[in-house]
Amino acid sequence: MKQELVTIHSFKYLTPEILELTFVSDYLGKNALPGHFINIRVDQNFPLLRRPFSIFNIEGNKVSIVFNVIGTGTKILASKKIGDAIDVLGPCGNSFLTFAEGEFDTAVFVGGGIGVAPFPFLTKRFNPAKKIVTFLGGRNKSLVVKNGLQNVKISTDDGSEGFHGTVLDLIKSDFKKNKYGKIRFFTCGPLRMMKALADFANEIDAECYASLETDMACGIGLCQGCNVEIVGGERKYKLVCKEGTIFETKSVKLS
Amino acid sequence: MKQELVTIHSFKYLTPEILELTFVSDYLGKNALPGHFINIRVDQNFPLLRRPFSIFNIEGNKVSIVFNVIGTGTKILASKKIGDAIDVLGPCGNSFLTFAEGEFDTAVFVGGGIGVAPFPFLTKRFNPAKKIVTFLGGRNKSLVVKNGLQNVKISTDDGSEGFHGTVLDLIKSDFKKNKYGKIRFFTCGPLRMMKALADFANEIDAECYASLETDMACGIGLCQGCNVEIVGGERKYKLVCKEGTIFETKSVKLS
Amino acid sequence: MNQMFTLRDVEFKNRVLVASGTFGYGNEVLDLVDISKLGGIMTKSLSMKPRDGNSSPRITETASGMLNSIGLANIGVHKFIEDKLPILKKHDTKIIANIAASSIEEYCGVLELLDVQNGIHGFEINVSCPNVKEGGLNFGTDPKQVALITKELRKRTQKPLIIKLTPNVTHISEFARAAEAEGADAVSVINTLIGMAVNINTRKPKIATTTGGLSGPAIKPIALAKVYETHNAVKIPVIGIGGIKTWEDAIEFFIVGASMIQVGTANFVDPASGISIADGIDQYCKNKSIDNFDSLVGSLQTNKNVSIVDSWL
Amino acid sequence: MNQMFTLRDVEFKNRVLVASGTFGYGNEVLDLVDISKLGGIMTKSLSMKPRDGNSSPRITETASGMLNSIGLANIGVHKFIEDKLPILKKHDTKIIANIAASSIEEYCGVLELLDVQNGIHGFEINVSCPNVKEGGLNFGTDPKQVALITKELRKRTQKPLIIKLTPNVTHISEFARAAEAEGADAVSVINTLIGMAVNINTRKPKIATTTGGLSGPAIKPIALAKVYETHNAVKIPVIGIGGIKTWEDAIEFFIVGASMIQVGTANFVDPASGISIADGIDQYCKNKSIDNFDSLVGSLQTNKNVSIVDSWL
Ligand SMILES: Cc1cc2nc3c(=O)[nH]c(=O)nc-3n(C[C@H](O)[C@H](O)[C@H](O)COP(=O)(O)OP(=O)(O)OC[C@H]3O[C@@H](n4cnc5c(N)ncnc54)[C@H](O)[C@@H]3O)c2cc1C
Ligand SMILES: Cc1cc2nc3c(=O)[nH]c(=O)nc-3n(C[C@H](O)[C@H](O)[C@H](O)COP(=O)(O)OP(=O)(O)OC[C@H]3O[C@@H](n4cnc5c(N)ncnc54)[C@H](O)[C@@H]3O)c2cc1C
Ligand SMILES: Cc1cc2nc3c(=O)[nH]c(=O)nc-3n(C[C@H](O)[C@H](O)[C@H](O)COP(=O)(O)O)c2cc1C
Ligand SMILES: Cc1cc2nc3c(=O)[nH]c(=O)nc-3n(C[C@H](O)[C@H](O)[C@H](O)COP(=O)(O)O)c2cc1C
Ligand code: FES
Ligand code: FES
Repeated sequence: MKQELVTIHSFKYLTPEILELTFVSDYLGKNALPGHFINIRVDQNFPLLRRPFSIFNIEGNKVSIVFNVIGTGTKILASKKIGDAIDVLGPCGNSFLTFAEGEFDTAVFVGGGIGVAPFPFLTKRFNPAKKIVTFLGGRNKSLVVKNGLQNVKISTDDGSEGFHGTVLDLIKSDFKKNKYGKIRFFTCGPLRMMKALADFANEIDAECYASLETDMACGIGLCQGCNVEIVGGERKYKLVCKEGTIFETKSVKLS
Repeated sequence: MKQELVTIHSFKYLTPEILELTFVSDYLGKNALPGHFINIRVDQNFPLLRRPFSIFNIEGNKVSIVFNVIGTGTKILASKKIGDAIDVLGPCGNSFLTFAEGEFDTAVFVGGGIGVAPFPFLTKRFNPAKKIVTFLGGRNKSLVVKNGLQNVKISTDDGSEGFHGTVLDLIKSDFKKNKYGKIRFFTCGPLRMMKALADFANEIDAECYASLETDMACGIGLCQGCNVEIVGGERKYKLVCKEGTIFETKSVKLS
Repeated sequence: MNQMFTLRDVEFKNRVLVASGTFGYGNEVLDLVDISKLGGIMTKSLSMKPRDGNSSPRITETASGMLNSIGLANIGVHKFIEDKLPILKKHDTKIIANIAASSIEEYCGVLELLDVQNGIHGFEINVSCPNVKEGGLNFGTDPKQVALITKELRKRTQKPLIIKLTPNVTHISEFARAAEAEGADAVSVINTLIGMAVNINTRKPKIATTTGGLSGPAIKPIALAKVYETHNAVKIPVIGIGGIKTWEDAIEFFIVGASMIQVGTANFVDPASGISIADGIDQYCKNKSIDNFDSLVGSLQTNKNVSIVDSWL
Repeated sequence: MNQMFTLRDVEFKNRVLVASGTFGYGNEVLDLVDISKLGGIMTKSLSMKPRDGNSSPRITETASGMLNSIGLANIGVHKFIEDKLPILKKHDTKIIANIAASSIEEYCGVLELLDVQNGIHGFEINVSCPNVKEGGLNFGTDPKQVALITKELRKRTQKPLIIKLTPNVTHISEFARAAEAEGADAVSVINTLIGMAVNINTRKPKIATTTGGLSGPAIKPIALAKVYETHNAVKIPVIGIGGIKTWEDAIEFFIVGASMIQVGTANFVDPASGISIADGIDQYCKNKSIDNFDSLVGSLQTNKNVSIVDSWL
């Protein structure tokens, strides 16, 4: 883990609402893994705290994130210029790859909204022996990012693209048609979606690994602000930023 | 007085350190007078308070200010782009023109550093029957702005341009050489400079009008934070933002 | 939905007031703000004699806030009645006279002079004042003094009597209860927090009086907690103040128990913010289809399975 | 110039400490920060038994600040001694054990276990804790309890004993005097201020425990005023805490009377900020040719012709 000033290399709108920000970092280029996040200080004064972003893609020393403007921090980030320096701390958290080995044939990636962020990079680095299917859900088409993914199936709440409904309904109907052998879920997105998916995974008893999101003050285990309640174990909580962000859904209370 | 969102028309570096920001406002173009200031909200969140700036020039509906980056607010202002909207409140304060009539032959403008700001616009609108001489003092040449002024004489603390020394020494030596008839001083700049000038004005018993600067929370008479102690009168203080910023130096305690 | 609120017989057209000392005397902004769109105006604190106020500098900016030490500079109650009230009267809004004093007698005297003025709709009492008899000890930090002030003033007016409390105490609820017990119609929470700032080059305080009152968005979380504590302690309405800059801020205050709110420091940045806040509140209520405003007041959904013992550790 | 400071026989190499609960157990940041460049580390508050802490959410951001309600989650004193202390010991900095407890017996028990550890250089006592015997009433808001805790702990250690005071009281100086009278070597000022924030869509508090502790730049002016009040009330050193993010902030605290300072929330944004602050302090002293640090401490140049009565009105 390292704190460094990196230079912004480029901006690119992947959809009318979702922006990809690429910066240059030899260190992260070498050391960041799929599922890791970085913590960005968007301004010296305001907002006070860093903002966490999943690593979307890495090519050599070009590292990128994707985001949509939802508040103060993302607004400031979107207003930066190419060549500007930003203060980045990372890589933080654990990696999906830790859970990519073992007894399954098909890795099913399930991304909700901006929760798609970690999957292109995961697709790139995933165990080639495994088959990959990707399900994406979004409120509407301008919130769906398909770049760098494999076998993408899309659902939107308003039907503006792909299946009209929730991503889980899409998955269920798709699973009736197609056979993927033994599957394992990897998901990131809204809590409600991940909880529904986790329940479905239990029904069909597949393992499910979810990248959780909480408010974070530090992102590196200093503040203990990012607790998630765990199932069993002698401790009641774990830290999302350090012991996660990725947990097997069976092991945590999603609520 | 009006609060309006105006559009930035252009930026121009008048010296390596001093930036002119021009924006479009029909209202200020018509109603602002020399010596007035405007109060700019540089950001929605941080810093909290507006920043006051003297009106540097007006051409039709093009209104400009000049500033150098000294802190948070001016840094943000300097980072704005052409076409950006800024929230401007003004015109605030009184005008030098109120004191431009009466028994004198020559108006002597004395600007210290960025305190030159109001004088180009004042020069443009000043009573043509009067002669104008302008003395400028700065720490070094990159802090001296000559644009739009008449009969400019310059002093710098480091001698990098014009007379090597304080603007007051320059004035004194100049007055030995040249005769201006009955003079009246108009000044804006560091308090120490204005105080020295006021004392000199008393010696040669000339009237002296100074634009004062204090920290301001509102700039329009709401907070009473900008008090200056006055000489005589039944009240002890006046408000710089509303009853000034321009006072006859005899009437206020400069300290 | 309408935001109307009644205190005694006085009807405020909406829940947004402007805070004392942050709106001049109301006349300064007439060309910028249509004050008839405000629920009411709390005047600058008025004392019997004019007060020059403190020496300069009186204000300084801090992170998301500001410090002030104006020293209750004001033109005095007589001049206010002569020069300012006639102007304010013309506008269709409620004028609440805020009173500051250094003795109980002075509080009573100023109130009596104003009580007979029909342009004055009520009183807000600033108890964050030095009690000269007690060597400058602050009235606002002694529940007995707050009770006594309330009692004496209650005797002297039938108009709404609002006690404005200082947050610089251990349990603000004690003070609210004291005011309630003596017949106050409402309490205003909060006044400024004691703070200071230093110029590291001159080693002088950034305001002349060394310490000053902290206000602005920085204090909003503290103000919300004080309003919440007060709302849970008394039955009379609480008027929420502290760092309110947007309508979202105002809604937070209503949810924790404020019946009305005041906008202070935000007026310096946007003198019309009170009006946009009132509009925003309307919109919020429409969108959430809240048609009885009181169902919003104090509607905080606390986490039941948390014992108060654990709170804020 | 050197910043060395001595408390009892313990020599801190500089005036910058990291605040309890904002630096983990010190081991989390070893690859980011050379902790041997810090004057010292205040550990996360340690209790006798491990504490799970409060439910989630525990933190939320506010204007130039944050609220937290971690609930003193910690691994317990035993596990700290086994797992963490051995790592911290290896580094050339001072380790001050911060202790939290819900009874005086627990305070004493935890201190005794740590007092015999040679890696522990001193103690900071977090008195902002609910006194279970008194139905959860906060130790830190009762001067008698603070005196009692200090007295009992002083009997049990010869190492530096620092009492960390809460700002949520009317007169913090009372509490500092109580600690001084019972033999405390220093007081830390301030812990967090009680605050809250609300989600206006769910109407739930933004942290599970409803109220939480406010920290960060927003509270710096309040912290400075509390340090100033405390410095004027006691002779023992005051350790300044509250919103320190830059070396300029730190200098403000020294000028109002802090002998050392602690960096808290700023560590979350920049874990190495303590080190840059220490460097900045060195530079400032060089530039101002201050060669005796104590000449800076409490060197505030107040405005003589201002009566305290007028202050902060
Ligand atoms: C581990 C981790 C990885 C993340 N990766 C990404 C990513 O790759 N791309 C991305 O766009 N975002 C990501 N996020 C979320 C991102 O950090 C937040 O969207 C961001 O902090 C919002 O900051 P802001 O200042 O723009 O919004 P704020 O001004 O902080 O908040 C604006 C509004 O958005 C709401 N809000 C704030 N944070 C969140 C949140 N996390 N989720 C939902 N609503 C929120 C607030 O309640 C508020 O109403 C991630 C978060 C975590 C914890
Ligand atoms: C009536 C009036 C008219 C003004 N006109 C102009 C103008 O035309 N052009 C211009 O450049 N400036 C002008 N100023 C000053 C300008 O408003 C300040 O420079 C500005 O507020 C600094 O803001 P900042 O956020 O960049 O600096 P801050 O971050 O607020 O301060 C940064 C540093 O500068 C110091 N500082 C802050 N304000 C001042 C000040 N007023 N004078 C000296 N040091 C200060 C602070 O103490 C701090 O050390 C005027 C001020 C007033 C009151
Ligand atoms: C410059 C200034 C002057 C004030 N003067 C008064 C006053 O005269 N009487 C009073 O009761 N409160 C006064 N206050 C306190 C405000 O009314 C309000 O209680 C406080 O500022 C908190 O609200 P805010 O954060 O919205 O500003 C003053 C506040 C400021 C900033
Ligand atoms: C997340 C968090 C956890 C904290 N935990 C503790 C603690 O365990 N014990 C303690 O005495 N203080 C604790 N504090 C208070 C800090 O040590 C410090 O007193 C306070 O945050 C003010 O300083 P700051 O503004 O620099 O953060 C905590 C503060 C924060 C923000
Ligand atoms: S965010 Fe601070 S410990 Fe996880
Ligand atoms: S700056 Fe507010 S009254 Fe002058």
